[in-house]
Amino acid sequence: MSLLEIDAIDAYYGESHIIRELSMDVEEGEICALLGRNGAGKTTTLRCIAGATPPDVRQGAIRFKGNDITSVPAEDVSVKGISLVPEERRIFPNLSVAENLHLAEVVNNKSNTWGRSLSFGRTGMSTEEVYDQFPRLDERKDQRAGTLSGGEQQMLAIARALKQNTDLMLLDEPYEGLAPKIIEDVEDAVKRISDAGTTILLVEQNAAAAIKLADRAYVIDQGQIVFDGSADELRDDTETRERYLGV
Amino acid sequence: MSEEDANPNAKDANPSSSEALVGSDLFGRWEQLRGREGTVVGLTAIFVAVFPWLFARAPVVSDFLQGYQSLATLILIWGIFAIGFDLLLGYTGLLSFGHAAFWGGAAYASGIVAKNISGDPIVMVVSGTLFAILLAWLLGFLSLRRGGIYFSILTLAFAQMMYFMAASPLAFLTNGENGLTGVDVGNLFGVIHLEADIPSIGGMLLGTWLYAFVGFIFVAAVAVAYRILNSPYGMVFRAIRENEQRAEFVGLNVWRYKLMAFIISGAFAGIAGSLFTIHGAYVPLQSLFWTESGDIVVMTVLGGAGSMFGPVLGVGVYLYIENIVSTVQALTIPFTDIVLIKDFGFYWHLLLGIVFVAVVWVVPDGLWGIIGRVRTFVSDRMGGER
Amino acid sequence: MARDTKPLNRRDVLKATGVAGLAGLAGCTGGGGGDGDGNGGGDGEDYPSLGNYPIEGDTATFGFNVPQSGPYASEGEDELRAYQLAVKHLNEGGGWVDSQFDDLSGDGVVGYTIDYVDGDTATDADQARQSASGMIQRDNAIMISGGSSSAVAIAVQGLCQNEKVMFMACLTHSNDTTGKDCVRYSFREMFNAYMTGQALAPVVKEAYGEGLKFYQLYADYSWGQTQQASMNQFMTDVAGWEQVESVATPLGTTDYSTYLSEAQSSGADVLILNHYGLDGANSIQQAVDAGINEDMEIIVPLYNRPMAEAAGGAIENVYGTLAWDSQIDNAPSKEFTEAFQSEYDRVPSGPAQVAYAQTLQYAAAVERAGTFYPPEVIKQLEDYEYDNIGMGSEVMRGCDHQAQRDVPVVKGLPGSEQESGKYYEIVNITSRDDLGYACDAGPAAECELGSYE
Amino acid sequence: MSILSDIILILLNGLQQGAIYVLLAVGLSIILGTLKFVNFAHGALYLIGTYAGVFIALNISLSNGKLFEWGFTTFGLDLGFFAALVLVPILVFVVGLLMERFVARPFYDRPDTDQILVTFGLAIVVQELFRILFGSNSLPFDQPETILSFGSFAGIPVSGPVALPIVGNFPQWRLYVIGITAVLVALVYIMVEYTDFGLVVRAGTRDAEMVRLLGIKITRPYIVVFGIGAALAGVAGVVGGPLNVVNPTIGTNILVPAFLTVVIGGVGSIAGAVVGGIVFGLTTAALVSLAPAWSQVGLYAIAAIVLLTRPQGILGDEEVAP
Amino acid sequence: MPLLETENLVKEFGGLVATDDVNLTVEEDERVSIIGPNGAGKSTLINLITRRLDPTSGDIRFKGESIVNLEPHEVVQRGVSKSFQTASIFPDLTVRENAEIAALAAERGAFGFEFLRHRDALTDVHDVARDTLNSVGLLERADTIATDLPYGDKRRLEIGIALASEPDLLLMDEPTAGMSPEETKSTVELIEQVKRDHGLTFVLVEHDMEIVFSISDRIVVLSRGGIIAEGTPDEIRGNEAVQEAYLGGVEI
Repeated sequence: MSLLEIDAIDAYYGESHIIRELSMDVEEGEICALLGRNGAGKTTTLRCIAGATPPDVRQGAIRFKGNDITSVPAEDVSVKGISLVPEERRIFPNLSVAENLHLAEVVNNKSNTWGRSLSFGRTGMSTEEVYDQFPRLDERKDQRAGTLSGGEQQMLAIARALKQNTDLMLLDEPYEGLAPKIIEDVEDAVKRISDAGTTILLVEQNAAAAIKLADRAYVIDQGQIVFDGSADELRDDTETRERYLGV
Repeated sequence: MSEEDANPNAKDANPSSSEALVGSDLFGRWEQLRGREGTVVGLTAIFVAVFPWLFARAPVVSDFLQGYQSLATLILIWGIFAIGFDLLLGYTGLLSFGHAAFWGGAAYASGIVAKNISGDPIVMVVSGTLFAILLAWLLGFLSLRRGGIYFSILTLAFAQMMYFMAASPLAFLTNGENGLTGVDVGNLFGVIHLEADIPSIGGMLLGTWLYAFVGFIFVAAVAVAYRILNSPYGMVFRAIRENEQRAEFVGLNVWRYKLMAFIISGAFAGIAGSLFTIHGAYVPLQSLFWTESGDIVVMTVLGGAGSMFGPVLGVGVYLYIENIVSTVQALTIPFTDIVLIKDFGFYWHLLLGIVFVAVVWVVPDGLWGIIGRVRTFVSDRMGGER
Repeated sequence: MARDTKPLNRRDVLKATGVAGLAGLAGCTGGGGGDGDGNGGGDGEDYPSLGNYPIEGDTATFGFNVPQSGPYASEGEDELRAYQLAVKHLNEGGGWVDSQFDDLSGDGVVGYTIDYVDGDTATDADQARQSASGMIQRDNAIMISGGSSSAVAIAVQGLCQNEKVMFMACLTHSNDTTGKDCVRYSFREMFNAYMTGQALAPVVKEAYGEGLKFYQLYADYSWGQTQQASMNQFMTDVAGWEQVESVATPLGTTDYSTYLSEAQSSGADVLILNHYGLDGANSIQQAVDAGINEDMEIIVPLYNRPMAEAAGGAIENVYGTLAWDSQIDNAPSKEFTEAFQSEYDRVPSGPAQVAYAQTLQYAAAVERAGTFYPPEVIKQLEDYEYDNIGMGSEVMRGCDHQAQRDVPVVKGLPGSEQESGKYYEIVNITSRDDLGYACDAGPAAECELGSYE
Repeated sequence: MSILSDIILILLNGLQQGAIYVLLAVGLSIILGTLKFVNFAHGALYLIGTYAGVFIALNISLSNGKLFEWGFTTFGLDLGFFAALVLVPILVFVVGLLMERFVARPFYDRPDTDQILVTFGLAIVVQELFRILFGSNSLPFDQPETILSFGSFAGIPVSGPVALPIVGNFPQWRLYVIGITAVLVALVYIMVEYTDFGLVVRAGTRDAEMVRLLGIKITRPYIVVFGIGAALAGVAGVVGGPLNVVNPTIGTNILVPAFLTVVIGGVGSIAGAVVGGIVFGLTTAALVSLAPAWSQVGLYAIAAIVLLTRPQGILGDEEVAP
Repeated sequence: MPLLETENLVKEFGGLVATDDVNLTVEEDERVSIIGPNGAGKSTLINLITRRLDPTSGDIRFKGESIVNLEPHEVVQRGVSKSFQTASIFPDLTVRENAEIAALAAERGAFGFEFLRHRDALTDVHDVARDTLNSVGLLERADTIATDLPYGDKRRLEIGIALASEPDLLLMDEPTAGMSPEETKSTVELIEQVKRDHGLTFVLVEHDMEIVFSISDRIVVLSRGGIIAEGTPDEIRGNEAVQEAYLGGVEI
């Protein structure tokens, strides 16, 4: 059984039919890349998995650890162990770095009643561990997150996901708008997370960077999977690359 | 209410009816007719002509309705106000909470003109309306800079400013709290005393010259409003309501159209406010208070914002409940003496509030929308039998 | 306005169709009274039709337009009780009809049974006019009475003048009602702001002494303005006091703390709060909370019951005037209080007495005139002298339709001594001789009554 | 009267008038800011709070209304003011929860105008219900003589005047109004700034979906926000009720100034509501001193000017995305 | 003289440079596509040209005149029209009215005082609206309420509204986003037909490379706010900088 199974889903934004009978699997422990040009349906796929609405999934099923999560609300999907690091990071600019991180563990905090109570044994990374991983965030923990640089914000978004109780991390365009040097830092972070046992589904437009990290890759175009194989296979398949990813 | 039964077919502002029901039978021809401007105005005129008789003097019907002449006049006056208000709320999608400024402002302006310059009814209407137009231009120019709730609050703030100005700093003009008394309304065309009854059959139908005067202006207001809705403006107003940004991006100067909607709406309020002064020969200070703005909102929405006659229906229902149902002492089962609710009239405002909430909640197109649906249902049935 | 000219009286039709209309909405029940004994009529021959005259059928309808919602509803309800009592006495005898009004028989008025309709003014001039015009046009009321505010009374009496229907003003205290806004068809039993100043001055002078300084706050509308002007005039002229300052408080003020603070530090000895009703309850309550009553004496020119109820103990030792009170010790007052109490089991308020008196006064004038034809009734009321309603010997002056009468001056009781219907003690009844003004002076100078027809 | 005492009086009077507006505006503002819900029935919550306060604190005598007709001539629990101060917020909190569930929630996705209309209608219904039950005349809501009295402890006297330096006598209760407001607003501020609950609310105001993606069921804190906003309006009714007469129109009468307070201060921030209320109160007090006849006109003019020149309100900057 | 040119156009949001010194020229009758990876600044550029956003610096000229200080509707009046990424239509109006509104603005200007003129008398407006609906294939559905149209037809209507404004330059923002392959195909046909019939100049922002390469005369590639390449489809296809921008710039 794969960790995540997507079985022929159709998803719509309002009346726009974005995802068409898309099927894919993510195996436990791997880094799986989902590639495609913009507008191809990558972000929509991630949002379907994370339970965000819109889009709404009208056909097919999404299973996580064998359980159907197709129409489970976002907050419950998160609690089940899927965390989304969304496009453009979506950190909370008006909160401090520490508050941003704390927010991710509010749900795990037994003293509050706002989230769903948890029966999972495992909780996310502790704050100390996170700061160990991302020392820059430690330095800036009292700063308002809106004042961080783009790379720092991306680190914060990833760190926030780590603080959740994550088995599957959905990374949506983590390199977008970052300088090459910073991209390397993010790559390192992703590798570390993967090495620590978290499964990662990585969405990127920057195919090269993604293939470098990934074990396996899917290519999506017009809401459908057009390539499915190992990262190496994709690397060798020039035609697919140029047709669906390049120009 | 039977005054509405008189014209359930004098219809919507939307002439290009989506139901293309064209047949050679009578019903089909009727459907064709009802959209036409002349038909609408004609039916309105017929309605205006028989309304006071049905309401206040007809055997059985008026005994049942308990209507009276001056309320009939008042319903038409508020009806003009509501038609204008609906141009703004229903068609352009702007909720003003300060239309008392135009209604009351025009009422005061025409009253002050009557006291100091001329009591000629036409001069009063013209001066009150001009004042309302100028005021609407100014307040619209300022308020339309903000959208949504901020627009509503701005209009409210401006209208309240007018109220407090009339209450005290301008009391030398407005007579403050006591209201503007001693308004002498002159004769129409110098000869017709408005308070007098119309002789012969005209009097039997219309009652007073005042009603005839108001009724004439009401029909004219319906004709003008109907024409505006069928002019480029009507289309642009609805376009702004539907999708303001798109309207801007097809090259329309949305801001100026909104301002025009505001001014036109203010002008209707002004006509109505001036007639209100002529009707009562008196201007209450409350005519500027924000509850008056609230009343016109309630009336319009109750009847059905975004339709031509819905707001007039809303006015009728509101004023009927306020003035007639409120005096009913016991609600009884028809034709018996069994009392269902004692002191029924005492609950009139509560009743109105509940009906209003229900309308907003369940039928956003108001009572008129309900009538429309019943009509569609019936016409579908009739169509189905063919 | 259009008159109902069809032969069948609409109210009769109404009764015939039952208390309920088809949808059950039309169940308008009036007071008592059937169709009368059929002996009336007769008086339509001599006079042209005017307003709602002549009356069709055997029943004459009065319209009682009182606040039934809004802040003065309790006062309005008490007025309505008095009106209902008056109608009952007119038709069946009892109360002053038997004891004080020789003109009245207790068997209807000039052969007509009296019926009534009531309406709600909500203390809103606009709504009051709508209500009154319904009574006039639909119910063919021959006389309207009511009011619990000057703006309402002025608005309605203007309408009545236009409609040629008589208006017997109940509680209205503004100078304007019988001053610049006076009309031929309206009569006022209640005294006005001007007379309040005259009535209070000698009393407070005696209570507090001469040579004091006073500070006024007044509601910034016509009643408040005229009230503060007359207080200034009479406190200065009669009591020999000196005004420090007079400050307007805008309409709609609910928080007087800033005004009161300034009054407090002005060095004045007396604070006059020219606020009526709930405004008055607010300002006096706030004045007491601020401890002003510790350093200054407070005067409230005009009391009413809702205000006293709302202000509670704050009115302790505060002087003011009052329309009438059940504690007044004379025969008519006692008789009215007894009649009212036996009917309703409660103590009548001042406005109730005015309402009752005005209704009987009108009916008596109709009897004297022998007709409901309004100009004749008006002529019977103008300059009529009477001494039968418990306020001494009075005259209803012809030049401005203002009753010349005594004015009771009262002092508020402490909260602990207050009980339902009893909030003040009577300290003086200032005589009519010490009050009033000539027809060419004071408010009357501005009055033009208008035509009879 | 010296200029100094003038100024102090304007400050004190302005603060205490502003205090009531602050209590109303904080609730109105956080509901508007977090839930994007325009609540024209907020005044009705104030009304409910005031009447509940009268009912709990006192034993009043009624003289009209249906309750009176049904035989309730005297009415109330007579538990004292402190009990009202504690119980009313709880009661109105519950009313707020019900209102959120049954009125606000169906309208979250509908336009502003529909929200305004339905809550405006609801305000009419509530006002009329109170008018019908309690009558339309005013109830006396006396200021408490003392607060915190229980058992043998007589309590702290709060009514009547207190002598202040420079300005002389000042109504003591009004100082308590300022104090109670300050304490409550501080509590709410602490709750919003320093608790997990507040963190969720602040984050949710900015990006509710992201909060949900973090596993937090955002609707629960939102409902609580609505309840807290309502409870504050209820408290305003209890502490503000004794300052004025109590009748069924007080709810609608206070709504307009409360809304102006919100927009002056800036929607969505507690600090904005506080600043808005203080500015509104001080402006009123100052205008009343300087130009009484124009004070109301001036107040609305100032509100309009703020709306036109600074639509985000005085403290609205915080809420503008970087 | 180019129909449209931007000169050193810069737009910053806070510290972020969304449009970086862009010098774009579009000649009359030219079909230009703007492509680029996510966040390249395509939408910002379009929004600057339609005056929905104010540039931080630089100039935009249309037919040789600067339009930087104009209101959006004035830009439309000059002849720049835009079709939106989603179906931005007037949902409760009929299809015909949707087109008429745009035609009204084109024929009668941004604002007029004809509020007492029956719109049946505006024959010019009706003609334009009818022609437009005909050319987008919606004439038969003219009396349908727009919201009742299927999605593909709504998008056609969207394009129809833009065309009824009688533009000299049409900016199309992802005209096929969210369409089924069949809808996409028919939309491409529509664009080509419009190109034939109206001889329009247009600027297309599109992700679907097939469409881009098949209908463009020239392609402009944006990345990180700036133009990194422009040229004919063939030139772009082989351009390394472009491949790098899309595929990540790392040797594979």
